[in-house]
This record gives sequence, structure tokens and C-alpha cells, in this order.
Amino acid sequence: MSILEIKDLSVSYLGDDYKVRAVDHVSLNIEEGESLGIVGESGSGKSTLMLGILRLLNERTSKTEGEALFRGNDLISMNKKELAKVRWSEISVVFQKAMNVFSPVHTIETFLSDIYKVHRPNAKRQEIRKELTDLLAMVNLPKQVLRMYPHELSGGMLQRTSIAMSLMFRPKILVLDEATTALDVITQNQILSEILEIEEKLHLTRVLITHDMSVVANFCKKIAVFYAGRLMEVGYVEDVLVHPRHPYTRDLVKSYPTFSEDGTGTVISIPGTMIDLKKAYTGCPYANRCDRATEQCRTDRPMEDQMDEHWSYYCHNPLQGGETDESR
Amino acid sequence: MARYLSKRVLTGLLCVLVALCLNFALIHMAPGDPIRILVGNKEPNPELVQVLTEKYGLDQPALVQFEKYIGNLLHGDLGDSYYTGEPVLNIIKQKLPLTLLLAGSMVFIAVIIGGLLGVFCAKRAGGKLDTFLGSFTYLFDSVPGYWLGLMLILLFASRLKILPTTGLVSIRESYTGFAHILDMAKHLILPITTGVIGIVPYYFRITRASVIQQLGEDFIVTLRAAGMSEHKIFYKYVFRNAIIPTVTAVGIHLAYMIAGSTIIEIVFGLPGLGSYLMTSISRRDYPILMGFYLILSVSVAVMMIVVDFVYTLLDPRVRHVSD
Amino acid sequence: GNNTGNSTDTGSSATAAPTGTNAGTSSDTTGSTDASTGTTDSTDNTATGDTTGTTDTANAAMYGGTLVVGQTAEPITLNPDGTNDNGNLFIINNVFNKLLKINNQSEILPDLAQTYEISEDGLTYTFHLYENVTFHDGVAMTSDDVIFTFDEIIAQGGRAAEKFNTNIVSITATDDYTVVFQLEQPDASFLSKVAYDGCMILPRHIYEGKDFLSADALQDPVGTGPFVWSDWTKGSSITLVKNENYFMGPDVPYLDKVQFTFISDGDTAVQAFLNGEIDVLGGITPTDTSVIYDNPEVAKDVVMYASRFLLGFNMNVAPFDNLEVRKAFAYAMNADELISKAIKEQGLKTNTYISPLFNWAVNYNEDAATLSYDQAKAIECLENAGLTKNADGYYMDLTLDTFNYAPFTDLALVFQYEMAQVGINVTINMLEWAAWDEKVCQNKDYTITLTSAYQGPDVSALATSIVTDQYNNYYGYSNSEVDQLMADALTAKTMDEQAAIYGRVQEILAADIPYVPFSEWVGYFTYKAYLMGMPSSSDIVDYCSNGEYTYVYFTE
Amino acid sequence: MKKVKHLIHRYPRLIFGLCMAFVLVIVAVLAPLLSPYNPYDLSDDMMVGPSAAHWFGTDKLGRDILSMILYGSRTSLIIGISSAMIAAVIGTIIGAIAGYLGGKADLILGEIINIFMMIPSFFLILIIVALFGSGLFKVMIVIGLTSWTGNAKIMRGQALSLRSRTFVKASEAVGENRMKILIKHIIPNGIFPIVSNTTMGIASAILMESSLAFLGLGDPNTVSWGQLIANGKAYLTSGWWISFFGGIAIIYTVVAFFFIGDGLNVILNPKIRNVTNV
Amino acid sequence: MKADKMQSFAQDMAAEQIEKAQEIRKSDKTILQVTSLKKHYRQKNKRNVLVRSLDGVNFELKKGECLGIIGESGCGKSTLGRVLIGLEEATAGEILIDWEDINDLKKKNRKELRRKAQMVFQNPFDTFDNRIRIGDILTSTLKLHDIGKTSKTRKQIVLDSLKQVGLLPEEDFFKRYPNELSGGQLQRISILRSMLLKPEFIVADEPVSMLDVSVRAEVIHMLRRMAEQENTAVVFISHDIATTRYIADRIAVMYLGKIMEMGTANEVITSPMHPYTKALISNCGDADPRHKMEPLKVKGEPPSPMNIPEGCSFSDRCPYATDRCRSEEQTLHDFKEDGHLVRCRFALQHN
Ligand SMILES: Nc1ncnc2c1ncn2[C@@H]1O[C@H](COP(=O)(O)OP(=O)(O)OP(=O)(O)O)[C@@H](O)[C@H]1O
Ligand SMILES: Nc1ncnc2c1ncn2[C@@H]1O[C@H](COP(=O)(O)OP(=O)(O)OP(=O)(O)O)[C@@H](O)[C@H]1O
Ligand SMILES: [Mg+2]
Ligand SMILES: [Mg+2]
Repeated sequence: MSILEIKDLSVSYLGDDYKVRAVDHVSLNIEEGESLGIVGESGSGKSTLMLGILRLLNERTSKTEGEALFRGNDLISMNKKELAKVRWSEISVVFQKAMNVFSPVHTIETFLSDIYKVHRPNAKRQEIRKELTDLLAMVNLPKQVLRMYPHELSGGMLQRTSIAMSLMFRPKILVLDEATTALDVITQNQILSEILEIEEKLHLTRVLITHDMSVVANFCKKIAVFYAGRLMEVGYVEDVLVHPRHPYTRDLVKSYPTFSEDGTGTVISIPGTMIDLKKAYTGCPYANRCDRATEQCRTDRPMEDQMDEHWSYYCHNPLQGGETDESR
Repeated sequence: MARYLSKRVLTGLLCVLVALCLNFALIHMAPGDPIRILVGNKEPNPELVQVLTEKYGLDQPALVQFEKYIGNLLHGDLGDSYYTGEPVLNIIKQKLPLTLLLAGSMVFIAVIIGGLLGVFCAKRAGGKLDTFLGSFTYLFDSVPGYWLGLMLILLFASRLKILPTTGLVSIRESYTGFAHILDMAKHLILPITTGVIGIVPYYFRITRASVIQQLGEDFIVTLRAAGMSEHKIFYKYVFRNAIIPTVTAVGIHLAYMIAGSTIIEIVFGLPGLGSYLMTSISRRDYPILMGFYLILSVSVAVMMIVVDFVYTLLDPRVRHVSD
Repeated sequence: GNNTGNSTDTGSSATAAPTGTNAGTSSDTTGSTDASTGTTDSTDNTATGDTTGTTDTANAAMYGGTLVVGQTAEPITLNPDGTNDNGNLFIINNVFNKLLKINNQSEILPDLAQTYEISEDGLTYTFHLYENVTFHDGVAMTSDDVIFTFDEIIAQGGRAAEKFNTNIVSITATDDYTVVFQLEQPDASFLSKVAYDGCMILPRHIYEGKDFLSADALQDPVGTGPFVWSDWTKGSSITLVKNENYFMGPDVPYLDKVQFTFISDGDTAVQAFLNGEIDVLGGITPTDTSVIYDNPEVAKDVVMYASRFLLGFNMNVAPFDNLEVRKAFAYAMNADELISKAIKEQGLKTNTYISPLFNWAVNYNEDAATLSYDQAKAIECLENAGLTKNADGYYMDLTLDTFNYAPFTDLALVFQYEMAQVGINVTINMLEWAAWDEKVCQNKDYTITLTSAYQGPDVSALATSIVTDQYNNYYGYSNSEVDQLMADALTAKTMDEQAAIYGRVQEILAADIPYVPFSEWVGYFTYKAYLMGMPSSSDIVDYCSNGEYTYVYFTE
Repeated sequence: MKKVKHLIHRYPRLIFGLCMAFVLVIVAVLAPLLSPYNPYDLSDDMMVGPSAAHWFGTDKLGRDILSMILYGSRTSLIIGISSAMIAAVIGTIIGAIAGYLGGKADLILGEIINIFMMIPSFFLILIIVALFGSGLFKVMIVIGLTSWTGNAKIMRGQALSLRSRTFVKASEAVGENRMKILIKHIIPNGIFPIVSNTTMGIASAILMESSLAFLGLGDPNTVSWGQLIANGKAYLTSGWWISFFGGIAIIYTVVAFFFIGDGLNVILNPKIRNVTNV
Repeated sequence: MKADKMQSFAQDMAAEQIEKAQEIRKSDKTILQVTSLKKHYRQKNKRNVLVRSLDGVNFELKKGECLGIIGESGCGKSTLGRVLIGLEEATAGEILIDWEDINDLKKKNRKELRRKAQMVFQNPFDTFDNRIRIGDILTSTLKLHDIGKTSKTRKQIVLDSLKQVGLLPEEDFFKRYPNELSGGQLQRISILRSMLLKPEFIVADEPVSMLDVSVRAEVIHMLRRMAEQENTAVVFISHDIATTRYIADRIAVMYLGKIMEMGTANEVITSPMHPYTKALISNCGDADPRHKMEPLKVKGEPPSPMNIPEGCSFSDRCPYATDRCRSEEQTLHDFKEDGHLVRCRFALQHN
């Protein structure tokens, strides 16, 4: 059963003299209990998708169209009050810059209690403290952390606290936007492993936004590949990464050096740069960099093609199974 | 913390000393002989001039004079006015309260008005109303205080005759008690209005900028994502954090306003520090000039330290750094 | 060594603003004080007789009220005989009395001395005091206090000291109410000296042994005057209350209180006056005369002083060593315009080197006048002096030093404009009094200056401006004949002799033109029309001295 | 045309301010042509109210106020621009050296900046001008010499942050000497807020000069707005127009420069405009 | 006379010796030798706390060799880079570039040092002053070092090299401003600028970590190609182990200011000996989901260089740590005598 159904969602940033289509008619199904990794280059609209769904964007300078059905209720058209109820207790987020996620002049406890009281207005002090202590324990932090200010914590501790904070109301969906990118690999792995454990306990649905393919490969079941605001390909990690259908997915995979036995395999770069989202274009945004691009790719927008129920891609000229290892 | 504070005090002292040196040098380089002013412009009695010059030590080299001044200063002696013979400290004690009252109430009112306007505009940053009010504050900024004072006098005192022109009290009535305070308040309406209009933009801008900055902080997004109401986010977080720079500004501004209200004092004939200063300049009353200057620089220095201190109380990050 | 009577008037200013209270903050500090001024009417040296200070028709309605007087400067000393201070002058005038006093028309009136006599040889002056005078603390005033006062003035170097310290042989009392002054040489101006500022009779029992020049100068004054010192709110006002035991009473004074309020800025004071916040503007003369003069609620009395506006040359520097150049300036100056535009008719055009106040001296030689306005002649003189126009069309470029307060700022502008018309480019350099004093008076580092000089109360005071190396002679003027004449004038026996000498001096000055006087200083004593008995009003002039509020009462 | 409209919409104050300043400059340049009278001429029509002959009336000496205001723009612009420039140059150099060199130089210069900041500048200017006399040139220099601290502080901050920027490090790594880096990279890249601050400084200097003139410390040989107001002060009740128009002229000019300064600031700091909120 | 002769003889002797020594050195390919290099900082507001960013680093670099340096954030990689090219002065230790002490070089001729040691920075978007055209940036670098006689020849040199690295059309790039280029292009120009001086070695501090994955390869390839072409040695700093392995000949693993392990890239990656290296590598995932990893779990967080634990600096996190590890300082040791150095006395035991 899908817990979050994104239907034809578009998000634009409106400037005085420009309009950026940061998310462009994206449809995506997220099943309950599933873990989805969203990858894509910088500026491909990963964060915007998340902010758009949670309606955290400035309504004056951005526009969100389409639907995002959380258990059948559309978040985009929902009124503020209902939305406030969904936020954090049903869907919560871990942001990238953990240092800035907490108010610098309040202690962790003050900040967390305030958030706790948003959904449990009548909670007593004792109760809150106990709850918070438990939360911190869940991410292996001592309760002393509560009395500290954000600047007194290390990056890893802050990220853990941030994760604890997002788990406060045992949400159904946890979105991690580059939550561990800034940390070194060892800590990153520690935290992700801890999340996997908690996830099982709490039956979480997890959306992991990152541009590190290896993290998705190791910690997610499904992967969605974004490019220039559009969804390129989505499916199980084993399918998409091993036998990509979309040329972009293939190229992206090939730009990562691997540890494969001798480690001598070459890596490639994709020529050219991503198109400017401020400018209007037709067809596929990857057409200008793609070696398989046809005339159609430049004019017609590719529609969804499905390999199976879980695996779909948007390409006029997709790779067939055997072409995967073909080098450019 | 203590070390940090003591360092601040030390630099503060240094600043005061340098300010004094500068002032001393300036005053003593200026043309005009205080003694000649003092003895009057009748045919000066050379003996009297001699005696007075010696009495005030003006015959000694400037460096010696300065040394002596600093020496006396360390004993809390600011010297006596050449002109009236009164101890400078007494004169300051006499004049300072009014100036402080004036500066204090101006800053106080300006903080409130400017602060509220700033918050109001920050919430609508970039909007029409914000642009309009923002432009308006520049208009306020551009109005010369003395001109505004004159126009207010012209309108409210000369034409409408609803407020007094000048002075601090109605001389004729010699009120006492509460009536006296009311009377004083009435006299201060125009001067304070003039002053407030001049400094409101300052607080408006500080508040607006810091509220906008706070609104852009990532943790605000967190709070929104957590479902907290905008209202609560604003008052509990944005406002609390945005107030810090404003508080800082108040302290230092207050110190500067001691000098800043000079023109207002002059226009409205208020017997404060500033207007007395003008008189003392033309009298070449060195001890007064030095004394006033000292008060000014000390209060700025003290305010800077106080503000630093308050800052550390308000912002744990600074506390951390300064430990 | 014969310089008796040659002494300048103490506290008089030969420079700077003509009234101490006129020119705003700046001029106060100059110490120039000549708002009240007396000239001896030397033709009349008999007593004016017994005048009672009471009006004929005193009634109850006249009593009471608080008079609020505006004043720009605050006192710096409260000893009336101490150092020079125009801030205390009008205030102290109402707390103390002198032996004689000077009224608004520069006439000498009796004060504590009911009558006086002068010996035939002019060397003995005998004063007979009122017998019912007590100081405010209840102690009786006697000749002892008078002797003490004059002794102290001389001993401590009070403001009037120089008038008395050379010519007085002795001061003695024949009884409690008779004082005799013995002079070394006759001095026609002696009475005016006694009647002038700085000769207030002080209580011996209070001032004895005190250093009244500095240390004790600020003690609360105790005098014999119509009002009793009450309190001083520093920076704001001084209050005097009625002296119930005034020796001219019991009818006077009428007022309960007089409050002097300090408004350092003259314009603000005028506003306050118009708003009814103060009753008497007094010596604060508004720049904007129209608001005062056409106002039916305001009364004003003319007061004329021996203060003169003039243009001074530095005769030691070229081209002002050249008479033709000085003449050119004299021709180029339009006194009428200067008076109408810059000083707003608060002046009286003059063309003599002696103030018209001393008309007996002026009249002797009426031909000796300054040059009258004539641009063509001015240009001619410039050409005569051998000057030619430069590229900008000017004969010369020079800097005028003057003061940075009214009316000099405006005078300078009008002057600048007038000079430009005859091809003289004037740059104005406005200075504070202190800086001006250093530059012009002490260092003589200037070319021309616009200033005003007090040449009173006696005509002999002219000497300080024109005798070689005298203090106020910053023109660098030196004429041995003038030096001799001025010395002679002091010892001349009769008025006619003196007049003849001064006539000759005027003649020489008119020919040499060391400076160009163009206007007398005319002041207006301004007050609300509902006040009667102001010291400047003509009906009480016979018994009220300048700045004295004994006879003032409210009509509403 | 559309572009102009767009610019106005985007930077309303900047465009507005530039237009106002443009008019002002035109007025200053063409003052002799535009003025109906010579402002130094004393006519016999003294204290005439606004009328057909004298639009803004005349003052106590019979000078035409409109002409004085037109000519006064020259004084204001000269004083404002020159002193702001002096302040900009001093501030930029001191600030850049302190911020970029750091270490002892920063310690000393930083403390000097602090000390000068602590001295209330209006007060200092007042003392200097009152004591030493008031020529246009003197006032200009004094204002310039006392108001550089703001620039220095800004420039120091800029230099401090630029110092750690990669392109500065890279220039060092390539072998450029520090003096050259200071001139080639630090100052040009850090100058923008100084430009905006200097524009504001012009406004402040004009205000400052007018305040001095009001206190009787102006240069009597030139027409200036502050003096005009001071002159009118005594005639407030009978000749309001004397002070009134001078004040309006000052406000107009100062607002123009404040608007430009603010506009430049907005361009520099677009973040201020596009902040997220609800 | 005699003394003179003696002296000149001594001089001749000395000259001879120096010549000989130089010959020996010239034949040796080592162009960079670093001995017990230390760099300590004082915290800005806590002056009594010492930050030991580099705490005794030794290695040498041969001509044309590429040494990769990996390690967690804050271990001192960038500090090492800055000290190596003389942007900062070392607290202690010696850096010999081409057998000349870096400090002498600096004193003698700063520019020459710059010509020998160059750096490529992490953030290509900030490496150039946006107000100056690419062409001017590059030609002014040449001018600074007196390469090319006239401005025309300098321009030609720049155009040629732009063409060589594939920034085509080169005339177009010459005229562009930095903000008109993509990160990959900028980083290539950054490398190009360094290589224009034909340095002996180049320090590349995370040259690709700010770039999109899709353009990283071209930058890495270019760096490698140019280095090979000019026989320039490279110190490649990164925390991306896979990339480092891809480019480096040898890899040094740093932890808290010390090198923990150093050896050929393949050796270090495929058979790491130090527990820390093991942890680091095992935690690095592969983009291929078929290669599932088995991460070595390590306790705690990296301690800060402000309080480095006694003994082995990794002892507090090491799963194998013994009491000896916590008290005894470890040294880099070549246990297998194959040039694979490890700072752990138990290295062989764990394998
Ligand atoms: N406030 C904004 N105004 C205008 N454009 C914006 C704004 N925020 C983001 N964009 C643009 O929207 C596009 C998508 O941005 P987004 O932050 O969602 O990308 P991302 O995939 O999260 O990138 P990254 O990996 O760098 O986080 C980018 O082209 C970006 O430039
Ligand atoms: N100027 C400095 N003053 C004080 N401490 C410094 C300074 N520069 C670096 N450090 C400290 O030295 C340590 C090493 O820093 P360095 O930048 O070399 O690490 P790094 O390995 O490059 O890290 P990263 O992977 O994050 O770039 C850090 O703890 C850092 O805080
Ligand atoms: Mg993002
Ligand atoms: Mg680094």
C-alpha cells in the first residue's frame, strides 16, 4: 500500500524576472515501510521536492502544483491546521546542516521541548524530559546533551540529535535530506546503521536524499534518479544500478570509481553541463549530454515507461538489458 | 570571562586615554586664550593675567599640564571651571541629568517605535508596505534635527500655541511635585519628538534586518516543519534572537546620544550638557571641555563593555568563545 | 604719569558686541558688558535733589505678581563688585544699591546717598547717606560699609578698582551717615565712576576677610536693594523676592518676585517672549524686529549706548598705510544700507569720531565728519592709490575678520556686497571672540575688521582706541599730536577747553581715518505692554536706575 | 522601456534616488542659468514672502531664496562628495590593511579604529571647527577625517573574509605579493559596501555641514542651506519661508543619497529581499 | 699568503663536496622530503589550548609520483597541504624541496618557491576573482614569473594550453569571466594555472569534492595527464578513498596529524594493516549494490586535535586496543619490508 503518492507534482521558484522549474511534473509512489533513495546531481530538485511536499517553501516566491497524497489526503491543498498535524507527527525531516537546525541561543532541551509541546500541548515537564532522554538514548546519546547548546556539540552528535528530534512522534515517514553528507564515512555509516535498526522497530518509511550513490546502494531498497527537476528512473536498487534503462543512470553510475577487485576500471565524465532551469526547453533535459539522444528527445517530453510495477523510466531511447556495460 | 572582561576594560581605558590626549591636544592648539576671556576685554591687567595663568598652570609646557591633569583625574578631580570656578564635576552633575533624561527618553521611545515598525516590515519584507515604510524612514533620517525642531516650534508653539517653545519648566508657575513633572513632560514633548524622529530609522533598520536574518535561519524551517505556529515561532524564537543586536545598539547609542542631543538642546533652549558645551567652547574653558569629553568617552567605553557583557548573557555562543 | 581719568571704564568693551545680552551665547563669554552705561552729565554737578521713590497714586491693584525676565547669560559670580560679569549685572542691580545710580538716559541719580556735595577745588566729595537703610539680614547700613566697600574694591582689585586706585587720597566717615572722599586731582568723571557698575555697597559684616574675587564670589548676596536673593536653579533661573523693608518703601517694590530665566539663544528667547513665557526681553534684542515692533502687546523703550560700529584698518600693513585706500573704503561704505539691512534699524547713522551722546564735545567742530557714501569717489581713490584691476576685475582681494554672531555676520555680508561694487573682493573670516581677540587685538594679524567699540562712559575713553600703543588701538594708529591732545583733555579745567581739544582730535581723525565709524548702537528695552514702571520708561526716569525693577507693576 | 519599468519595480529606491540626484547635479551645474537672481545680491526687497517675483521669497538681506537654494546645491554637493571621498579612501586603506595583513597590524589598526569610533564625531567636528574656524575646505577635511571609521570597519570585515577566500589564497600560492593582492583583489572585491556606505556618507556629510552652518560655523562666503536655515531661525514667526525651503532642499538631497546607498546595498545583498517567510 | 691559500683550498674542497652531493641528489628522483613535520595552532579565543594539526609527518615524494592522502575530516590533510607549499610555516620539522629547505627558498626567492610548489584548491568556484577574465588571470601568472617575453607570446602560451586541456574554443574561454564557467571547467583552469609554472610538485586539496560526480572524472584525468606529461609529482588530498585509489600511486592514511599507514595504493586499499585504515575502507561503500560491504565498527567519534589521546592516537576507538597501545607511542614501521609502513605494532597480528 502506498503511503505517499506524489502525482504530477511541480514546484517553481518565482523570481522577479525568472521562473525556475525546480521540480517538473514528478510522479512517485512510496510504499509503506519501504526505503527510497533519491539521487541526482546538485540542483536537480531533490530538496525542493521534499520542501514542496511539506509546504515549507515561501508561498510568495514559489509555487507548488499537483498532488501529494499522504494516506489519501492531499498535502498540497490541505489547510494549515491539518497540515500542522501531519507535520512531524506523521512526516518528519532531518536536514543537512545540523548545526543550523537548532536555535543557537537555546539549549537542546528547550528547543526539543518546544517542539514536543506543539503536538502534546499538555505534556508535563517530567514527562517531556523522560521522553527526550529516551529519544536521545535511541540514537546513542547521553542525556547530558539536553543541557547543552548546539555549539557545544560535535557535528555527529548534532546530526544524531537532529535525527532523534525527527523521531519524536514516531512518524510514518522520515525524510533525510543529505543528513549524513557532511560527516566522515565512519560516522556516516554508524548513523545510517542505527537508523536502519530504529526503522525496523518503528516501521518507518524512509526517504533518503543524497548524491552519493554508494549510500543508496547500501542503505536503500529503491532508488529514484533525478535530473534537472525531473524523475529519470525509479526502481529497486539491484535493478536500476545494475541494469539501468535510462542513459543518465548509466552515465551516473559510471562516473563513480569502484572498488571492484583490481580497481583499475575507468571512470567517465558526462560531457557538458546541466541545462539552465530558468530557460524553457522541450523534450528531455538530458538530451544535450546524452549519447543516445535522437531528434525526438529534443522535442518531445518522454513519458513514463514501466519495466514492471516497481521499475519505470522516462526515456525515448532506453537501454536494453545487454547494453548496460557498453562503454562510451 | 573575567580575563576577557578585564581585557575589555583595559582597551576601554586605553581608548579613553587616547581620546583625552586628542582632545587635550586639540583644545590647546586652538587659538584663543582662556585667561584673556576670563579677565574680560577691558585693558587687561597684566599682573592679573600673569597670576591667573600661573594659577591654572597655563604657563607650563602642555605635556606637564596634561600630566597634571591626568594626575588629578586619578584622584577623581576633574579640575575647576576657569570661568565660574566651580568644580567641573559639579557642573556635570548639574547638566548631565537633563541630557540623560532627554537622550534616555528619546532612545527609549525610538526603540519601541522603530522596533515595532521594523518587526512589522520584516514580516512583509520586499512588499509594497515595507518599501514604503522603509523609504519613509530614510525621509526621517534626512530631516535635519534643528530644522525639524524649528518647524515644530513654528507650528505647535508659535502658531497653534498648544505647546511651550523652550526651556524645561514654566518659569512663571513654579510648579512642584507631580504638576512639575507634568509641566516638564509638556516642555519635553517637542524636543523628544524631534530627537525620536531622528533616531527611529536607526532602530527600524537594525530590527528589520535582524528579524529578516532570523527568519532566514534554518532552524526556523525546522520549527515550521515540526508544525509550530508562525505566531509562536515568531515570538519565541525570531524575536528573542533578533532582539540581541537591538539591545546592543541601545547601549552604545545611549552613550553617543549624550553628545547627539546637543543641537536639540540648543534649539529648544534646554540647559543640558550639550548646550553648555557650546558655551564652554567659546569660553575656552579647558577643564569643562576636558571633563565633558571625559564623560563622553568614558560612557561610550563603559557602554561598550556593558553591551559586551549583556551580549554574553544573551548569546551563549559568545559566552562560549569568551570563556 | 598723569593718567587720572584716563582709565578706561571698567568692564567696558571697546570691542565685540555692544550689549552683553544681545549677541547670544558667544558674546556673553567675551566679558563685554556695557548694557547699562552711564555718562556723566558734566555740566551739572549739583545734586539732583531729594527724590522719593514713591509714585503718587499707589493702589492695591498694583501689588503682587512675578516678573519673568529673560536673559541670555547666567551669572558666573554673585559679587557685584568682584570680577567683570555681565551675567549678574541686571540681577544684582536689584539686590544691592550704590551711592549714586545712573538712569536710562545716562543721568546720575541719588541712591544710598541722599545728597552729596563737591568742594570748590573739586577734590572733596561728601556723601550723605539715608539713615533708614538695612541690609537684607536686618543689619543697618552705615558709612562703615561704604568705606569697607571702596577699600575692598581697591585692595582686592574689583571690577572698578582701576578707577579709584590712583586718584583717591582717603575715604573717611564723619559720622555713621556721612562719607568723605578726598581726591588727589580733580576728576570731572568721578561721580559717574561712583555711579557706575562695580560700586555696590557691600555689608562689611559679611564680606570682611573674604576673597570676593574668586573663592567667595558665589555666596548668596546680601544687599540693601529692593529685592532679596532667594534661589538659583543652576542653568535655569534665579529668583528674587520682594524686600519688605526697602529703604525707599514701604510702597515699593510692587512685585512679589522677580525671576531671571536664562535662555542662551536669543531667538528662542524672543519666541518665549512672544508666547508669553517671559515678560521682559530686556536687553535681548531680536534680530527680527518686525515681530516685536509692530506688536501692540509689546512696549519698547529706546536705549542708546556709546557703543559704535566701525570698520578698522590695520594701518601697519599695505595698502592700508595709504590714506587713499582708507578713504576709498570710507567712501564705499553705505551706512544707511548697513543699518537698514544688517542691523535692522537698531542703529543710528553716525559721521563723527566722538559719540553723539557726548554732543557737547561733538558739536564743537561739526565739519570734522567722516566721508559720506560715494562709489565714484571710492573708485577714484583706489585709482589714486595706484591700484589696478586684476583679471577678476578687482582692485584688491582681502580678508575681513569679524565675529561669528549677529549682527556682525550680516554686517559683513552687506559690507562684502558693497565693497564688491567698487571692485574690492572681500573674503569674510568669521571668528569667535577669543580667536578674534588673539588674531586682531594681540597679534594684529589682520587687514580690516568689522567690530564695535565702547567709547564711554566718559568721552576720554576714546583715548584707548587712538592713542599710540593703547590697548584698543589695534589699528596701529600713531599721531603724536593726538596723543598730546588726549592727555591735555584730561587736565583741562573747563568743558569748553575740553570741547576745543576734542574738536581738534576729531578733525585729525577725520583726516587720518584710522577707522570708519558708521553707526551708534541703539538698543530697545522690550517688555510686555501690560507692564508699567519699567526702568526704561520715561515717566520714572527721574528716580529709577537702569535695570531696576523697584517700580514695575502689572496692569493686568 | 519594459526594462526601465522592471528596474523601477526591482530597485525602486535606487532608481528614485538616482533620478533625484541627477536633477540635483543638473541644478548644481546649471545654477547660474536657472537662478532668477544672483544669490549674493542684496536687493531692497527684504523679507518678502513667496511671490511671483520671488518664488521662495527673500531673506533679511533681500537675497532671493530660490537662487540661494539653487546655488546652495553646489556647496552641499562639494562638501558631501569630497568629505565622503576622503572618508572612503582613508577607511578603505586602513580597513583593508588591517583586515588583510592581520596580526599586529590588525591589532594596532583595529584598536585605532575602535578609538576613533568611540569619539562622537559630530562633537569632535564641532570642537575642531569652532576652535579653528570654518572654511568650506576646512569643514570638508574635518568631516572626512572624522568619518572614515565606518568604512574602515566595513573594509576590515570585508578584507578579513576575503583573506580566507580561495582566490586570495590561490593568488598567494601563485606568488603574487601581498601589496599587489591588496590592490588587485582585496580592495576591488571588498569595495562594494564601501561604495554604498560612501553614498550614505555623502548624505551624512551634507547633514553635518548644514548642522555646523546652523550653529554659526559655516563658511559665510558661500551660500549654504544650513546657513539659510540658521538665518531664518530668528525670523521664524515673520518669515517662515526662509528656513522652510532650505530644510526641504536638504531633505531632498539627503534622501536622494540615502536612497542610492540603500539601493546599492540591496543589489549587494539580495538576500534581504528574498527571505523566506509566510 | 699561506692562510689565503689554505682558505681557497678549503673553499675548493667545499665546492667539490657540494657538487658531489648535488650530483648524488640529482640522480636521486626525490623532489620532496618531509621530516617530522609539525604544525600547531593556538585557538583564537582560547590561547592556552594547542591544536596539534600536524604532529610529526614524514614522507618523501619522487618525481612524477602521485601520493594520495586520505583521512577523516579534521585530521590535518589541508594543513599539510598548506605547509607543504609554504603558505604557512611549519612549527617544527623540515621540508626539503629539491634538497633545498623550504624556508631558505622562501627567504631567497619567494617566486622560485612558487614555481616549484603549486596548489589546486578545493572550491573551484572561489579560486578565481570573478572580476578578472580567465585569460588575464593566466597571462598575469606567466608575467609574474617572467615566462614569455611579450604579452603576445604569453597569450599564445595560454591559448595553446587551453586548447591542450580541451577548453575549446580556446579564444572564447580566454575572454570569459570565471562566473561564466562550470565547476569542472574552473577546476581544470585552476590546474592549468598551476601547471603553467611547471612545478616540481603540486598539492591538490580535494580538487573534486565540490564537483558533481558526473564531471569529476574529466578533472582527475586531466590532472593525471598533465602531471605525467611534465613529470610533476602530485599530493592528492581527499577523503574519497575510491577516487584516491583511482589516481594515486601511493596512499598515506592520516589520523590526528599523523600518518598511520602508507604504501602503494593497491596494497593499502586491498590489504590494509592498520585497524584505522581497515575501518575507513570497510566503511566506504561501493555504488554497485552487488558489492555489499562488511563495515568494521569503530567506537566513538574522532577526537579533536586539541586533546590527542596518549599512546597510539587511535587507541581510544580501536577495537583491538590494549593497555600498551594506550600508553606507548607507536612508530611507522615497515613490517613486511615492502615499503608498506604502518603505525601499529600489532599490525601483523590482526591479519
Ligand atoms: N529560493 C530559490 N530561488 C530560486 N531558485 C532556487 C531556489 N532554491 C533552489 N533553487 C533552484 O532550484 C533548483 C533545485 O534546487 P534544489 O535545492 O532542490 O536541488 P538539490 O537537488 O537539492 O541540490 P543539492 O544537491 O545541491 O542540494 C536548482 O536549480 C536551484 O538553483
Ligand atoms: N588557522 C587555524 N587555527 C586553528 N586551528 C586550525 C587552523 N587551521 C586548521 N586548524 C585545525 O586543525 C585541524 C586540521 O584541519 P585541516 O583543515 O587540516 O583538516 P582536514 O583534514 O583538511 O579536514 P577536512 O577534511 O574537513 O578538510 C582541525 O581540527 C582544524 O580545526
Ligand atoms: Mg539539496
Ligand atoms: Mg581540508
